[in-house]
Amino acid sequence: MAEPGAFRARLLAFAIRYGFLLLLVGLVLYFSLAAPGFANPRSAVFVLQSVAITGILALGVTTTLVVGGFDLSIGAVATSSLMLAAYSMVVLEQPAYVAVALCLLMGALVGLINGLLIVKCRIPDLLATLGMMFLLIGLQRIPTQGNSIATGMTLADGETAQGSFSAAFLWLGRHRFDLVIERLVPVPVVIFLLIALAIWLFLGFTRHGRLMYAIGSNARATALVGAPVARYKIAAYMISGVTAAIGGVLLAARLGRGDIASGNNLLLDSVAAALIGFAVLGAARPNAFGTAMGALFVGILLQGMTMLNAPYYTQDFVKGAVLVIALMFTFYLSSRRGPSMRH
Amino acid sequence: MAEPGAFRARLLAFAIRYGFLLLLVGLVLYFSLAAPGFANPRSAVFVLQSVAITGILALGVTTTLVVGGFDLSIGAVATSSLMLAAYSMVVLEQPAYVAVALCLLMGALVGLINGLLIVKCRIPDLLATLGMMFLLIGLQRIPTQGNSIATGMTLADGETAQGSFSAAFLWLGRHRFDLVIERLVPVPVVIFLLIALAIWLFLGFTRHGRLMYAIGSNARATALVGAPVARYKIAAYMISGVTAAIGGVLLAARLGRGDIASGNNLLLDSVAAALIGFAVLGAARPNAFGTAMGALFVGILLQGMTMLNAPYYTQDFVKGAVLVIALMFTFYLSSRRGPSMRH
Amino acid sequence: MLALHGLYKAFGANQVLRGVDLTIDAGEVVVLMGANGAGKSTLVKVLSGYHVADDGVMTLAGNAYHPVDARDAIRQGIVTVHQAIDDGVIPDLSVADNLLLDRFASRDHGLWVSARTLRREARQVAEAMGMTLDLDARVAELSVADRQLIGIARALAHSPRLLILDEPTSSLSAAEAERLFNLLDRLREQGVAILYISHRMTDIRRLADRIVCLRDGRVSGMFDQKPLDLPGAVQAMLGQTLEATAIQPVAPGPAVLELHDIVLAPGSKPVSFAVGDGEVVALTGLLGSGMEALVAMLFGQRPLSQGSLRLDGRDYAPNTVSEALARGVFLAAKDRSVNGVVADFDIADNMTLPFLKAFSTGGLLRRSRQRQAATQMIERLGIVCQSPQDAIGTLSGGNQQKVMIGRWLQAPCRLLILDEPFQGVDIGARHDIGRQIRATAKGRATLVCVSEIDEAIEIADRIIVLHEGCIAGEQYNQDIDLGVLAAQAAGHG
Amino acid sequence: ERPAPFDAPEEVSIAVVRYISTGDFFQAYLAGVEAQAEALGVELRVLDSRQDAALQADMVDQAIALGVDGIIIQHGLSESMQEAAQRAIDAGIDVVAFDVEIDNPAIPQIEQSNYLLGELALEQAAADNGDDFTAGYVYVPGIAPLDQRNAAWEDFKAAHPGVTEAAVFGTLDNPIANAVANQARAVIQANPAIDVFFAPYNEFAAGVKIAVDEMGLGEDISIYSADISTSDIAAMREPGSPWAATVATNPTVVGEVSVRTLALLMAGETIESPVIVPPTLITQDFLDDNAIDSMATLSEKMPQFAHAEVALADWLPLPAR
Ligand SMILES: Nc1ncnc2c1ncn2[C@@H]1O[C@H](COP(=O)(O)OP(=O)(O)OP(=O)(O)O)[C@@H](O)[C@H]1O
Ligand SMILES: Nc1ncnc2c1ncn2[C@@H]1O[C@H](COP(=O)(O)OP(=O)(O)OP(=O)(O)O)[C@@H](O)[C@H]1O
Ligand SMILES: [Mg+2]
Ligand SMILES: [Mg+2]
Repeated sequence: MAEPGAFRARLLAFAIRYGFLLLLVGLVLYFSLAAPGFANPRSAVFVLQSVAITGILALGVTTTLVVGGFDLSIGAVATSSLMLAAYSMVVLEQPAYVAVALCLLMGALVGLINGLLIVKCRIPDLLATLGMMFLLIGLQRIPTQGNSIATGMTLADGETAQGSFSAAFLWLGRHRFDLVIERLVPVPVVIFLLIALAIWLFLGFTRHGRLMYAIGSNARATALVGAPVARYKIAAYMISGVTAAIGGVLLAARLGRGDIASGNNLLLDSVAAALIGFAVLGAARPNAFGTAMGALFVGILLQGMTMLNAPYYTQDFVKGAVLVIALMFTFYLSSRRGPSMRH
Repeated sequence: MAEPGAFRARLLAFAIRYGFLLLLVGLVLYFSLAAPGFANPRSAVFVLQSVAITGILALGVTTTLVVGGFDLSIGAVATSSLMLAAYSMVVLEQPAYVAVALCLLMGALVGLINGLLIVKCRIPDLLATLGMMFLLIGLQRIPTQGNSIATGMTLADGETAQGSFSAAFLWLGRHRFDLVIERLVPVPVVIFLLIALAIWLFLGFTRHGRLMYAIGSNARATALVGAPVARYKIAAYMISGVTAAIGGVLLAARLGRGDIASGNNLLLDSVAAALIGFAVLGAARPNAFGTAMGALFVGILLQGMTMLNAPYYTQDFVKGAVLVIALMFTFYLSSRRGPSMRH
Repeated sequence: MLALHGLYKAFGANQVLRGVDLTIDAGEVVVLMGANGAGKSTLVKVLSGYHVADDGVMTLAGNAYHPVDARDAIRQGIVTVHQAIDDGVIPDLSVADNLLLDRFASRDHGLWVSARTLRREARQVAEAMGMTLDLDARVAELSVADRQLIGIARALAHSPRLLILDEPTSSLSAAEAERLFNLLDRLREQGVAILYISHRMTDIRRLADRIVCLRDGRVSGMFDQKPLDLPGAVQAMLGQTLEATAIQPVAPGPAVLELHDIVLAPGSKPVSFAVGDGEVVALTGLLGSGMEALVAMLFGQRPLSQGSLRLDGRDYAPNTVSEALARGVFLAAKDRSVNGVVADFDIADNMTLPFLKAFSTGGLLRRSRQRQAATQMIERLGIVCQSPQDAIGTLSGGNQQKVMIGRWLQAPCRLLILDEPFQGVDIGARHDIGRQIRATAKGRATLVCVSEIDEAIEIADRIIVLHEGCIAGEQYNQDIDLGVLAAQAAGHG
Repeated sequence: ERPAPFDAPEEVSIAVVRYISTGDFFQAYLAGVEAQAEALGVELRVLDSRQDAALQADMVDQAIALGVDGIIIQHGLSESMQEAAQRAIDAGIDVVAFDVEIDNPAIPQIEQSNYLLGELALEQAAADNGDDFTAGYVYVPGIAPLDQRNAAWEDFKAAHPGVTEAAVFGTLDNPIANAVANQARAVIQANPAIDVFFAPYNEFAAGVKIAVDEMGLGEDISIYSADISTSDIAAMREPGSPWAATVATNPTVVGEVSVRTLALLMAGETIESPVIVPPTLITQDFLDDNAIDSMATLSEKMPQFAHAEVALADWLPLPAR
């Protein structure tokens, strides 16, 4: 009687491991058939482009999830970085590299403060980063009294801003590299893929990454083998801050304007991507590959539905439904595999 | 040498216990002096009224935090309830009590599904409720194709909606009870206080509440003393769903219209209130009294700042800053008191 | 190697270490004995850099030693296996990762983790300890014993100057413990200094070169004359002599629990026995003996595969924990930190958790009655604490264990199952608990699962030895031959 | 006979690339676009970027890739849209833009003139309350239409020195009406002198109205706003409602005009940019006098609201009404 049992167990293991990826493939096939124009390289790049910024933020959140934390401030860091980039070029009339450097610095600083609040002051992660979120949402609007930043805007002292988004900066958001087809792959996509690769390698294949996972699972035990737990936690928040700042820079470069209303959905969408990542390859824990797949999944879904002319609210609904069903599937199955998967 | 040490320990204990409440009192005193019109009974009632709905939602989140969970769907449940109430009165032409009953039922059902997803399918809380959030945001817009609901609106079949918000329903949002001053205390405030009282008693003083805290701390151990852990968890999500639905009903009754809204800010504000509650009386864990105080705190802050004509973005900033500082204070101090306080 | 002088440590008003003087030489095993709450683990945590001493001098090989954190201590060659098993393992990582965790934390390790080297090195570490685990398994899936072994194996692989082991055998079987002892022998020969903490006399007899007794935060005795004076050491650590109370087996009343043809392990012979009213039966056996399965069946956590159970003459087939409780079957589970302790609660809430209904009127809990009941139980079991409102996390391990036992002694029951009730309990407290269990045994059947035969003899009227799901021996607790029992447990009966 | 390409309309496809879609205005706009497209018999694709301006620019590229013949850009940021729009022009696609400045001579702008919207409402406020009043102003900077309406307010203040601005407040926290109601109440409490609110966005006005009602000051305070929806009509007509007037263009009409402008452009006609859809003043009295209770009856009773005499041609069929 062992045969069918073993077969079922193998089937189950297969479903847990590849279920989500199969769903993704199925989705792509379905849209390719149902939505004319879906299946072509431009469309694929388009999907990547549409998830690049969310994906970058999601990779940062993943890092904080790995050490058992959570970063609610990423959306606000990204929009702050967007405003800071615009402010430093348009109002302060700085060149592109200064603007980018300032943004990265700001992201690192916010991450450092988040980390210190959590590690030194022992404020629970959700709380510290929620506070930081409100703080940044307010802060980023103070220099311009809540106005968007664009060349020619009137400043508080009555002057008009003379600076502008430099071409080098806009290149970051708008240039496309040739790949087979001319002008195919936009810079943000390349940056997204590079960051995904870096974080995937870092978390999965270096001793630091392994220790970060250990901290997320049992911080005390990790401290007792001599790992600098506090420093790793702070590092995770700094990574998250910097990636969010990169996301903000790319957003600024794509928009060409310091728009205060942009970036509202970044937090929720990137959290969704990171959490969907749990279901990929049956990991049941935060992981960079899963996060990238999660971001891609949401991108493909929205793209496909847009091409099928589905109204915006059905997209939310389907996004939620597919998310719940995919995860039900993975987590339910892996809980059946044995007591190993804990929630 | 024991004397000064003991004194400092007592001072520390006092600061942890009453620091936040002192801050609250200080805030009230400051605004009373700085903002004309702040210190009078009507103003106090206004503050209560403005936090009633967020407060009710926050009390629901608190319940899920107690069992070690988290409910991201409350904002969406509240707006769904808002739309459902409007739909059932305006389109389906049902009386007020049917509308309210439908909303409560919907809230309970969503809570049940959340609970089942978490308990039976083992989906992590954040994930399950995030999925539910997207799902509801989409779902609530499908019946009216994304339109707000109002008497006289044109329906999909070309007819006009004839129903309207009944007076009894509007009473829920608009009636004021006499208390010393005539027409002073609005119904939502009374409902908020009643729910706060009920949840405070339930969590703090009944065996069910105690078991819920036990589940949040060690679910396995609690299961081994015979407590129906799954049922309590589901109950927590159902309480959260129902309170969010009540919040939505009160919102509908206040607005008198079925407006499209995402409820994201409701979510964030009520999460903030529940998390600030950790700092109240040095509890360092979710608790209903703290949540109510947290909601009040945010309400007083916003009311006072608005009266001082502070622009909206400084309000976000100050909200974040005060939140971070208050919590730094509490958590830092309680971590110094000894390892007994865990985060 | 290591010398301590005048070490002080207090937690708030609780002065735990009050001037500890201690030296440990290279190539020596010093056993530290002390009652629960004497301060042993606190001393260990000071040595390993987890706590900072309030006062005192420490020198390591002649140099001042003041570790700032665990990392610093490890770098200076002091490696510790902590008492709490969960402080030694990462549940969500694989066995291999866990075995090499400290190497990841060292700067000497290269940046990259290669799956192949990881596996090879982990296998070496595991084999040194004689472990045959699947290296890819997640540690969360392993038994407590395996988890404890992993923590130990990792520490031993470290070639430390001073190795500290805080109750390393609390969850190990005799065979596993023996493997550990052999390894310690080898390290001792290599000149490693070893500080060993245990409540188990077998361990102490087997390992100790010197015994140091700790009482109320001070060294209360030191024994280095061979043969070591164990009774003297016990007296020094408890401050009183411990009269060996020989058990007088009571005649069992009518059968309360009956097992009929229960299969404990797949393919093994069915088991039948009965436990009578007032009787205390100890079950003992090695890993895989089926004890765990039996407990799970009795407490409604695992369906009966075959056969039947009867309780008070009526059929008994619980499907859930609450069904078991409703029939008056109580279980004090083993592995208290996972299965028992509610860390956020105080003693009173922990103690009364199963009976909250009895402590409430009209739906509301009566705190005063909870406290009253807890205070009584604290007195009955001699739990060392300041008040029933102490957070449970501030108690020493042994005292937490007493709270867990006390939890189930508060209400009368038909069948009381105690699974490893003496885990981490000092010898004096063991007597206290044993006495309490025997004193209250009338009116119920009591089943005690212990892996130490010594412990079985201290408490039971009758001892049943299990081996691979079968009864390998059964004996009344009178004139027992320990050797025979041990042989039966090992399957050579 | 229709000009090419509308002689074979079933082979024509157009796309509307939206920046924002949540809310009645945008929903009604889309309804207008759909109705006019159907009347023309062309295929319509809706690309919705959910307030992601960068995505909106990509969606223009996507529309190009899909081979549509015309594109309507609905809202968005000029900076992010300029290049994408130029790419569409380069691909030989006709483009029109609604309420977003693209700064491209090839792209006709369709506007609902937010400045005019604000100006008309303020003129009514001055007509009702004289040149001396104390105002509360609801404004969130950084949102293009609100910024343009703000310009009207700044000019109005300069022209009416007797008008005091006692407080500026506002928020876009969701649900907006609820959050604004909380703020407005604090503002009234702190500034009892306020007798006029300028709330140039219907969600703001709804919030202020709730606050005024809750404080029982419906007789003492008047609200002037912009935009309108069915539920706003009900709110304005409540007995004792402080909501005195609003100025609005009919979003459905704007949607129709957008498609018609695009069609004219595709048919090769020259378009005078900007194409302005004139706003209409709607007072409480007018609603009461004509017993108007919905957008539908408002359209019946106010022909200039139901239909705009812009972007017309003989061959261009209008949607059935
Ligand atoms: N983190 C802490 N905070 C407060 N009190 C503590 C803490 N850790 C230990 N204690 C107290 O210090 C005393 C000594 O505890 P310790 O754990 O050192 O005992 P032990 O000798 O190891 O006992 P056991 O044999 O039970 O493990 C106990 O009274 C305990 O309650
Ligand atoms: N959940 C399970 N599913 C299948 N087989 C099991 C399960 N649990 C235990 N077994 C098998 O039952 C037998 C008895 O295992 P059990 O864990 O009960 O031993 P034990 O006596 O409790 O050991 P220990 O000394 O570690 O307490 C073993 O052969 C084991 O493989
Ligand atoms: Mg100890
Ligand atoms: Mg076992």
